[in-house]
Amino acid sequence: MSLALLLGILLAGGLVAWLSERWHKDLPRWLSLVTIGLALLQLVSSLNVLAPDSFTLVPDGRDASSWLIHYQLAWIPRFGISFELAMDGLSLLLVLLTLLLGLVAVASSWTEIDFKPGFFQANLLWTLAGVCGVFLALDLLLFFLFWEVMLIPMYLLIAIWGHENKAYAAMKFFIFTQVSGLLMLLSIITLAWQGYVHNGYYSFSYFDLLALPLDSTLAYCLMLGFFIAFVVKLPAFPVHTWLPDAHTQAPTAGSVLLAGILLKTGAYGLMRFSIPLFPEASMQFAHIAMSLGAAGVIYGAVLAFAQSDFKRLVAYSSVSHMGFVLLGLYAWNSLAMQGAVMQMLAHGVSTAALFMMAGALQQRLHTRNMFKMGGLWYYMPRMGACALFFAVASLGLPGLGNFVAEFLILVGLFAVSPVMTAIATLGLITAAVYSLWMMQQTFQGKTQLATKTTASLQDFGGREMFTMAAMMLALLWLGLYPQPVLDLAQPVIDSLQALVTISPQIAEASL
Amino acid sequence: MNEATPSLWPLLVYFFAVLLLVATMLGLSFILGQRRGNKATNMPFESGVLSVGSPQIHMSAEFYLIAIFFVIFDLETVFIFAWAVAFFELSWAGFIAISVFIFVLAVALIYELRSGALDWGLKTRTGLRQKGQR
Amino acid sequence: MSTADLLALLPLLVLSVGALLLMLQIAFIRNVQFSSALTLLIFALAALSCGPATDYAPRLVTPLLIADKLALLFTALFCLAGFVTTVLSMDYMQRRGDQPEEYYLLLILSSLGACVLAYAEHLGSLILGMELLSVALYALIAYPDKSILPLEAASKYLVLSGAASATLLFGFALLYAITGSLGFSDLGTQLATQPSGNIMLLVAMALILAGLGFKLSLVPFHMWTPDVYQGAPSPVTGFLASVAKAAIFLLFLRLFIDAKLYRYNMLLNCLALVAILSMLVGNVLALQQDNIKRMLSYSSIAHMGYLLIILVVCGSSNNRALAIEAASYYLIAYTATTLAAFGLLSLISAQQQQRENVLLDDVSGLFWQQPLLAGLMLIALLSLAGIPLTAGFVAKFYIFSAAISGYHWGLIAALILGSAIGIYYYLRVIFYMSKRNSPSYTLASTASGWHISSLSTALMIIILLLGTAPQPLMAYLRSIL
Amino acid sequence: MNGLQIPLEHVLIIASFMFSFGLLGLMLRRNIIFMLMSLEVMLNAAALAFVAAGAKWAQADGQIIFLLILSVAAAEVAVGLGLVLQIQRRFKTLDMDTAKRMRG
Amino acid sequence: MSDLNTIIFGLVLIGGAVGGAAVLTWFERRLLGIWQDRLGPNRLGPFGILQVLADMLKLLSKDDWVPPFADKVVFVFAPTAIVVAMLLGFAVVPFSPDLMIIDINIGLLFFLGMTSLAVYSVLLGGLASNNKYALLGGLRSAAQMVSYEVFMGLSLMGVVMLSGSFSLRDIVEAQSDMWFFIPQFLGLYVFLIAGIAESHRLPFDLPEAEHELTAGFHTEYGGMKFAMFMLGEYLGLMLISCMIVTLFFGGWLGPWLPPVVWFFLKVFIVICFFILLRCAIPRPRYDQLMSLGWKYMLPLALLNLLVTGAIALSMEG
Repeated sequence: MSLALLLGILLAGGLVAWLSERWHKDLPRWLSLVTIGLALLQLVSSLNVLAPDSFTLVPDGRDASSWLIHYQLAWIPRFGISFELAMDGLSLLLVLLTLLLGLVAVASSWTEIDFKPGFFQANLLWTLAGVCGVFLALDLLLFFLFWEVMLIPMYLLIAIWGHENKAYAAMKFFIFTQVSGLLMLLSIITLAWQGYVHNGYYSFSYFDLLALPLDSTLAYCLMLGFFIAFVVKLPAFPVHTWLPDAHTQAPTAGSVLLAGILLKTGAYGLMRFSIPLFPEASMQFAHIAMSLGAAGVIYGAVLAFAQSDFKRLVAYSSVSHMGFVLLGLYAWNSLAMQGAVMQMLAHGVSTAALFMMAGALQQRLHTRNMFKMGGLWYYMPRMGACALFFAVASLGLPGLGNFVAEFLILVGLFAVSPVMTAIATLGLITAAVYSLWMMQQTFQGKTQLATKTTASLQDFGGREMFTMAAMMLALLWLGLYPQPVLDLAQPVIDSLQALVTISPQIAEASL
Repeated sequence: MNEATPSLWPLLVYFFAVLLLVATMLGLSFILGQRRGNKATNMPFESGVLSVGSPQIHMSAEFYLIAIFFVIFDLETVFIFAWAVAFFELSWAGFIAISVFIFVLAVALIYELRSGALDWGLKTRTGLRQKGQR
Repeated sequence: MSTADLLALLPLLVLSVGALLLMLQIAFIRNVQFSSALTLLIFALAALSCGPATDYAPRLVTPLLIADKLALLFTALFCLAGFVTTVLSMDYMQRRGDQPEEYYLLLILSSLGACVLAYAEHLGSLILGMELLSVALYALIAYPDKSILPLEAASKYLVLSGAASATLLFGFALLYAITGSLGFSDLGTQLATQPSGNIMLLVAMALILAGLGFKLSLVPFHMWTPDVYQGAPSPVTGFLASVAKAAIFLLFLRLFIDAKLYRYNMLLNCLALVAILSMLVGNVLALQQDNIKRMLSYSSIAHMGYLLIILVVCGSSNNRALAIEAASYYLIAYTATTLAAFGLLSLISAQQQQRENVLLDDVSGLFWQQPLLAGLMLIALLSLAGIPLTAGFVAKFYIFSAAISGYHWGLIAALILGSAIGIYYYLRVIFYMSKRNSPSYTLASTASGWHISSLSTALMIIILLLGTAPQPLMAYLRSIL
Repeated sequence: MNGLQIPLEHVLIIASFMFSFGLLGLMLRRNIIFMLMSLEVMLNAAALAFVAAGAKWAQADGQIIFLLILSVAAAEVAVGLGLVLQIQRRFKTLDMDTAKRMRG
Repeated sequence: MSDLNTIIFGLVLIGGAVGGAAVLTWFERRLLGIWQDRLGPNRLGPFGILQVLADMLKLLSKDDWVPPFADKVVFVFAPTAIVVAMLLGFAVVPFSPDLMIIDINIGLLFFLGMTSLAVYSVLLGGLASNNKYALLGGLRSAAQMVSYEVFMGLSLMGVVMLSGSFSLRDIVEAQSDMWFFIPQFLGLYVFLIAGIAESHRLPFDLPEAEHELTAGFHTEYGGMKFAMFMLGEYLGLMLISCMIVTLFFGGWLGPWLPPVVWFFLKVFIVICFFILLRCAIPRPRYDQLMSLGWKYMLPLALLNLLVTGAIALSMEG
């Protein structure tokens, strides 16, 4: 119930924010903050009642009662579809990330949005609600529902408040995810039909479908359906093309949400559904998935280096970083998976910060072209310092969250495939190149800007510094004391590994 | 239909005899008729006035209306024919059914009456509002 | 005819008597407000009367009509659709300065035709229903006599729909010659004794398929659809696209099931082919349209293609129940959605005297000027695209389930491809609606009024309810099938 | 009238010819009146086939359907004639090729 | 009756009908003359009866002219159609229990069909002439005939209901108790008016409309083709009279005298009635004529059906 309340707060908050626009232009963003705060409060209070040790217990994946919170309400009994929400450590981490980045997004859009601020905040909150729903839903159809529904407010965010090429970007984003979503729907229904054939009753519940005996070819196809949907969202190498456009054209808050949390839904999906539902098929597929991940790492990094657009650069760096997640997940050992989880969190924070930076630059300079910047440190030292911090975070400086994540992934991966590890490490090096190059172009060197512009430049104000500081703290915490996070994710990973009997080495050895 | 279906031969012969008669009449007049042609013979007759314009004049819309009404009402009568011939077999049930049918027909007729569709040539239609030159 | 028989036919009787009453009213008191109010009342009564009639269902009333719960459900649906169309038309016609009392009469008659089709169990009722529906529609389409497009549309529809009827009838004549029966289920039993390779039978089926294909605007026979949809006044287009299509599809379904046409593999293959073609061609052609009405018309072709999948699924007996359930749900969802979509168009195009067209530019910025209407349009379009939380999604879910249960992967592939293309053009409209225009730009439409707002809200709620709480309807459908 | 009993097949063949001619006419003629006439021919072909089939099975159903088809045809023609009048008035021609304002 | 006898009777019937029509022209003129207190044709032969022959010779010797601006085939075909249709109509008339060319079970429908064919003659004649008067006249008469045809059929349905058959012989036999003009006086009234209008006799000869459209649809006709239109009209008059007798006045039924005599006697009286009607009633305006049909006759015919049905069923019990 508490989880449903969480979603309810976000949805209702969106509606209220929309309506409040009539009274005052500034009201929506305050309401938006209050809503997210309330949601956080609700989350914390619902966790408070749990016994402390339940966070570290290894839950039995097939037993609903062993999850932290589980809530189920019959919705469409005709097809055994229920309103089933549940939370374990993984979901908890990601929901927390979502809500925190939601706060960041609101902060980043504080002065940017003039046109219909109420509706903007409403869409933002609804996106958050959709994403939280994705992280919490355990009924496959409900999951799909949230998966699709979160796209609509996101689409509107890009289509209405986006930049010059918004129509194309919004459309591309929507169609990519939607079409892959249809494949997933097909897989879900087929899976449920198999369940019906096998059990004699319809059910879309995760627990009912988890241990379904499937024909191996069918399982492989179904797995692909899920995999494609998730990998498009992730995004992995061949299907990433929507991402640079969408990220670039979205308003700042939209980019923050997209990069910070929407991408994580793909990784979460792989981890929660694609692999556990079809373990054998996934393991057969692992080497392909890992190759895709490695390709993404390199490809994203190389393309990031070739960009002149600040946001595009960050966007391609996301492709590169999410490649690590794919590698970590399919390496399928405890270390690599921990790394993947860490990467999801750390990348969420660091990229969100970078996009916020990009938004701030765009707002001040009305351009995102890095060749037209340069020497900004002199005019905006605080901003420059922040930029530097997040740039080095993104290239994986030890002591920050990204380093921990990438290190764990590489270590885990090495046990499985040294070649992949080598390739991925190359990605780390290129990351350093483009991050520093970015710093160089924007903040160092000689400015390309007209004096009229530079004269009116404003450095980060209190609100922006506060947000940045919070994110820096988060990254530092993740980098210096990751243990609580690892502890929270560990039981989930253990339980997942218990589901899988074959390890990818065998699969790769059979190549 | 089973009892003594009548022979069709007399009808056929009769038909051809009729055709023959008509042909004879036309033929005789063709042979016997005088041939005379003067200047005005081959002009359309318009009471002595020279014909102006094409004879393909616009017909007034009433003719179309009549044509449509005929087609529709004549078909309605076909249904009544079918009932009438089996009148006693169908008894009251048939009577009620045909009453409903005729009632519907009557409503349509009343509607036509009131909307002025049956008023020939007069433009004082109670129903249709004046819509230009209709 | 016993009392129970009459009660089972109550909705049809209400509509018929209503049509007569309305006719008398027009004859004696010409008043358009009164006529429209009476029409609304008749539709409401007819829809309500489906309730008591269900107590007597299922019941074969004469060999012609079968009053089962499915028929009654759809009768109620058609009456409600008629109600909605009436409300939309009131506004539409008023803006054009027409005083269309007879328009409402025709509307009732064509709804009656649709309801008869829902009841039809025999060729006789098929002819009656189909022609009542179409003939009234010809006149409805041509009704706005001040402009040219409706006239063109009506003449085109008249000729092609007439040809379709003739084709269908000829096919039935051949079937009758083969079997000697006209009732659908009777036909089924008689056909069972026939060798399936009979040439005459094949010709008959081809003709019937072609005729129904025309009426449903399936792909090789779809040419008329965009022109007619575009030229017709928007409320009528909505009615045509929703009620007329649903009624004919329902009939097709009944024929297909009762006459056991699913036994013929060749027919199933043909249907599958037609379905795939409709899905792809409809969606691809819709992509190229700037005129929203034409776009929606092509999309309706595609939707009919989706529906045809169900008939193919009916081929195997295990999944037939699911398939029929799916078809019913889809038809209901589709009717509500289409009405909503065209409803909005009618409100937009109402302002422009001579134009039945609504171009993408006409809805530009609608979101900011008419949030309610735009919201309705948004939901309708999302529903057509099959996005979750709308009726369209549950409908598509049903089709997916049905298709998967029969393992028709080819059809599913086409369905996915079609939906994918569909998303693009639906979204394009949404994008235009959310455009920010310069302040000097004013929108064509200012249609408003409490009846429009409440109707839009009601439609919105219905579509969302069908999408979020489909269980009651699903359960009802299950219980009656 | 036993002497004049005509085999079903012959009637059906005639009906098919009528139907085909109607269809051809519908497709080839551009004059709306002739299109309507072709339509009537098609409908009548179907009606004829029904009568013939009814005779084969010695049922009255075929003839009843015939009546229904006649009514249908009448109704279509009634509306059709109304349209023709309007078309004549607006386009000053009955050629349907001129009535093509919709494209795409 | 054997086929051969029937055929011979048919040939006699044709001669008789055509001859009768010819004599009728003379008879009508004489009777009208007497009625209007003048003599009528009385020079040729006894009572001027040879006038018929003279007219015939005159018509035969007239120019067989086909207008060059006319649609020639249709122009020639039009007058023949009415003669053929009307003569065929006689095929089902039961002159006596045995004396008829064919006794089909749909005799009445056959009769209705044949009379409605006459409309082609008028319409085609008008259209083919390519003359404005002819066109207008043709259209008018077509509209008139077509309108009256609707309830001509309807008015007879009362008779069909009571006798339960379309066969004319059955209908006559059903009248052995009571002639139908008593229960069906409404039907008779409507049928009478419709019959006059169908054969466009005075007072309903609006199509010919000599006062406004010269001669209506046969403006351009002359000679034998004109005569055939006239012949058709008189044949129509006779046919309608025969039908009135058959349907409402018991056909051949009657005491003492042979059936055929009864039949012709009755027909003679009806024809006299028609002729006398001509000089008794003024001609209405065209719009009045159409109104009369649609607004009064059609409802009356429908009412007749309902009343007949109700009464007949309640008497049946």
